[in-house]
Amino acid sequence: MNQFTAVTQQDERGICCIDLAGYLDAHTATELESIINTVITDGCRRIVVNFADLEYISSAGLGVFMVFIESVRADGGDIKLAAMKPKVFTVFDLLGFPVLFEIYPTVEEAKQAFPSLDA
Amino acid sequence: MNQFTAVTQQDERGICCIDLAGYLDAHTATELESIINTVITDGCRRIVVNFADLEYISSAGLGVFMVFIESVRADGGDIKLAAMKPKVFTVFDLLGFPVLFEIYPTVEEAKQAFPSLDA
Amino acid sequence: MTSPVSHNGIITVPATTDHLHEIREFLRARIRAAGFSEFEENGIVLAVDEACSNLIRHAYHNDPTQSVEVALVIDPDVVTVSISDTATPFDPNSAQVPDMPTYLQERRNGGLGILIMRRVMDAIDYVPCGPTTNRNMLVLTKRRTA
Amino acid sequence: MTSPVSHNGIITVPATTDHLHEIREFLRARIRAAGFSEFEENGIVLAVDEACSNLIRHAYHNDPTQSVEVALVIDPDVVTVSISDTATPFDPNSAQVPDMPTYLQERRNGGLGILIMRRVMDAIDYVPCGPTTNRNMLVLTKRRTA
Ligand SMILES: Nc1ncnc2c1ncn2[C@@H]1O[C@H](COP(=O)(O)OP(=O)(O)O)[C@@H](O)[C@H]1O
Ligand SMILES: Nc1ncnc2c1ncn2[C@@H]1O[C@H](COP(=O)(O)OP(=O)(O)O)[C@@H](O)[C@H]1O
Repeated sequence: MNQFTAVTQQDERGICCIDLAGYLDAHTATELESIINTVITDGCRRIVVNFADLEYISSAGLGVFMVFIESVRADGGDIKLAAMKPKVFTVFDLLGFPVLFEIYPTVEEAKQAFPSLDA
Repeated sequence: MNQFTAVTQQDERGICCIDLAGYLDAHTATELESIINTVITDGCRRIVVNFADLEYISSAGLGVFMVFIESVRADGGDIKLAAMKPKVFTVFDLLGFPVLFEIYPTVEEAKQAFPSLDA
Repeated sequence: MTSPVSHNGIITVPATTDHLHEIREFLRARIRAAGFSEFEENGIVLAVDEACSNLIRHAYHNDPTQSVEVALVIDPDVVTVSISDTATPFDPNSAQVPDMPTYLQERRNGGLGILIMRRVMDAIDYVPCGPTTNRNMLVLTKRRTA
Repeated sequence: MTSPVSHNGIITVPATTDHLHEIREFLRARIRAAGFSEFEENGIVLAVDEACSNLIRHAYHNDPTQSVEVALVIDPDVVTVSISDTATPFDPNSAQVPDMPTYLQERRNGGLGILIMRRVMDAIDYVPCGPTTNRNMLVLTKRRTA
């Protein structure tokens, strides 16, 4: 069974969108960590994570975003989160993560929130 | 640790009194069964069981008395029970055993309840 | 959020009748410390003793290489005892219990343990082993009366 | 006296993270069937997942020869999940949990599982192994809110 998938695509504005699906727990978190790591190594600093098909997240999943947020922002980029199901948002909310992460209702809104590159 | 003891003594009227002490459960019930068996094999049919120092009884203990009551009574004798702590009586009572067994407050009363031999 | 004093615990004993005493003492001390009445304590201890006696005698045939595990969880108003084993499943709820007047009249013997469990406890739930585990679990529940 | 439909059960899995999913699904189906809210269900499942993740990662280091046992007992108004293991005892009640504002400000990482357990559950009780058993038991309790 495929418990978790993360698929990355870059748009014409240089924003990498990572579509999550399934269950993000202590088992699958390492997978996401290596995917985000690849995205960053490939030079992207404008990252949107699409949670639309994510059914579950535990603290191991939360931890993945903490690993990268500091350095991505230091480079002038961001990791913006989008389209969470309420049950997933609840976990972020439980620990106050919305203070640190920008969370948008849709992927489109998250993308729009990045300043245009030619600004 | 000695969980259970049963000590037998016969009085001048031919009544065997078995003094129980400790815990009568699925482990120790076989011990009591063999002791009562010996008493009966030795010819006694007037048996008083002294519960004064018995702290506990489970269904395995109740079963021991059921094993012998029929044949002892068929021979004109009885197994009378005496001096139960309330917590032990509760177990007899839970299943309606007082209907079948005579239960006396004291060993003396149980002994008195046997008809005199010369009657 | 955390319970300041816990009376919960597990006891694991070899599947022989000489260990029944330990199970009873284990339960007694904890149920008493949790403030249940002596009457409730005696009832729970008796019911668990009957259940474990059955496991040891009928399922494990006094095999010291097997073991019986008894887990006690005491909530403010309910005591839950979960007895688990890896023997052939046997659901005491499916057993026929004797009609006591007839039983006593006919001077029958044995076959009272399950009846005692039912009379004493508020709920008896049996979960046989299955795809998720090789352990059977018998859950005995008793609510605080006072 | 007997519960007509039981949602109790045990699941035993090897101590590797790929089995966490099975534990969650096991709990979900039963808690839902017992009529608890989706919110309560999600909370309990998350807390147990955190506890089992900790056992598997910190105590067993993903050793597939070890196992984690999760026993679920659902009473009318309380769900009790007992997680047992034979690893080195570790009481999550004794752990320091982070202050979240500081944590987030300093961009720390990890160390949130026990905090989640505490926030979600009503009681966390830990009983280390001892003279009566070689198993540690972590008892997580959640009362029905509605
Ligand atoms: N754990 C068990 N495994 C197999 N059979 C059992 C088990 N528990 C009970 N039984 C069966 O149910 C019967 C009734 O049990 P019980 O009422 O406790 O009385 P007793 O143990 O005195 O016979 C037993 O005689 C036995 O045949
Ligand atoms: N079962 C356990 N055995 C040993 N150590 C543990 C156990 N559970 C937790 N710990 C310790 O407590 C720390 C905090 O745990 P937790 O809050 O769940 O966060 P995390 O697991 O992400 O580190 C862990 O990093 C670990 O050092």
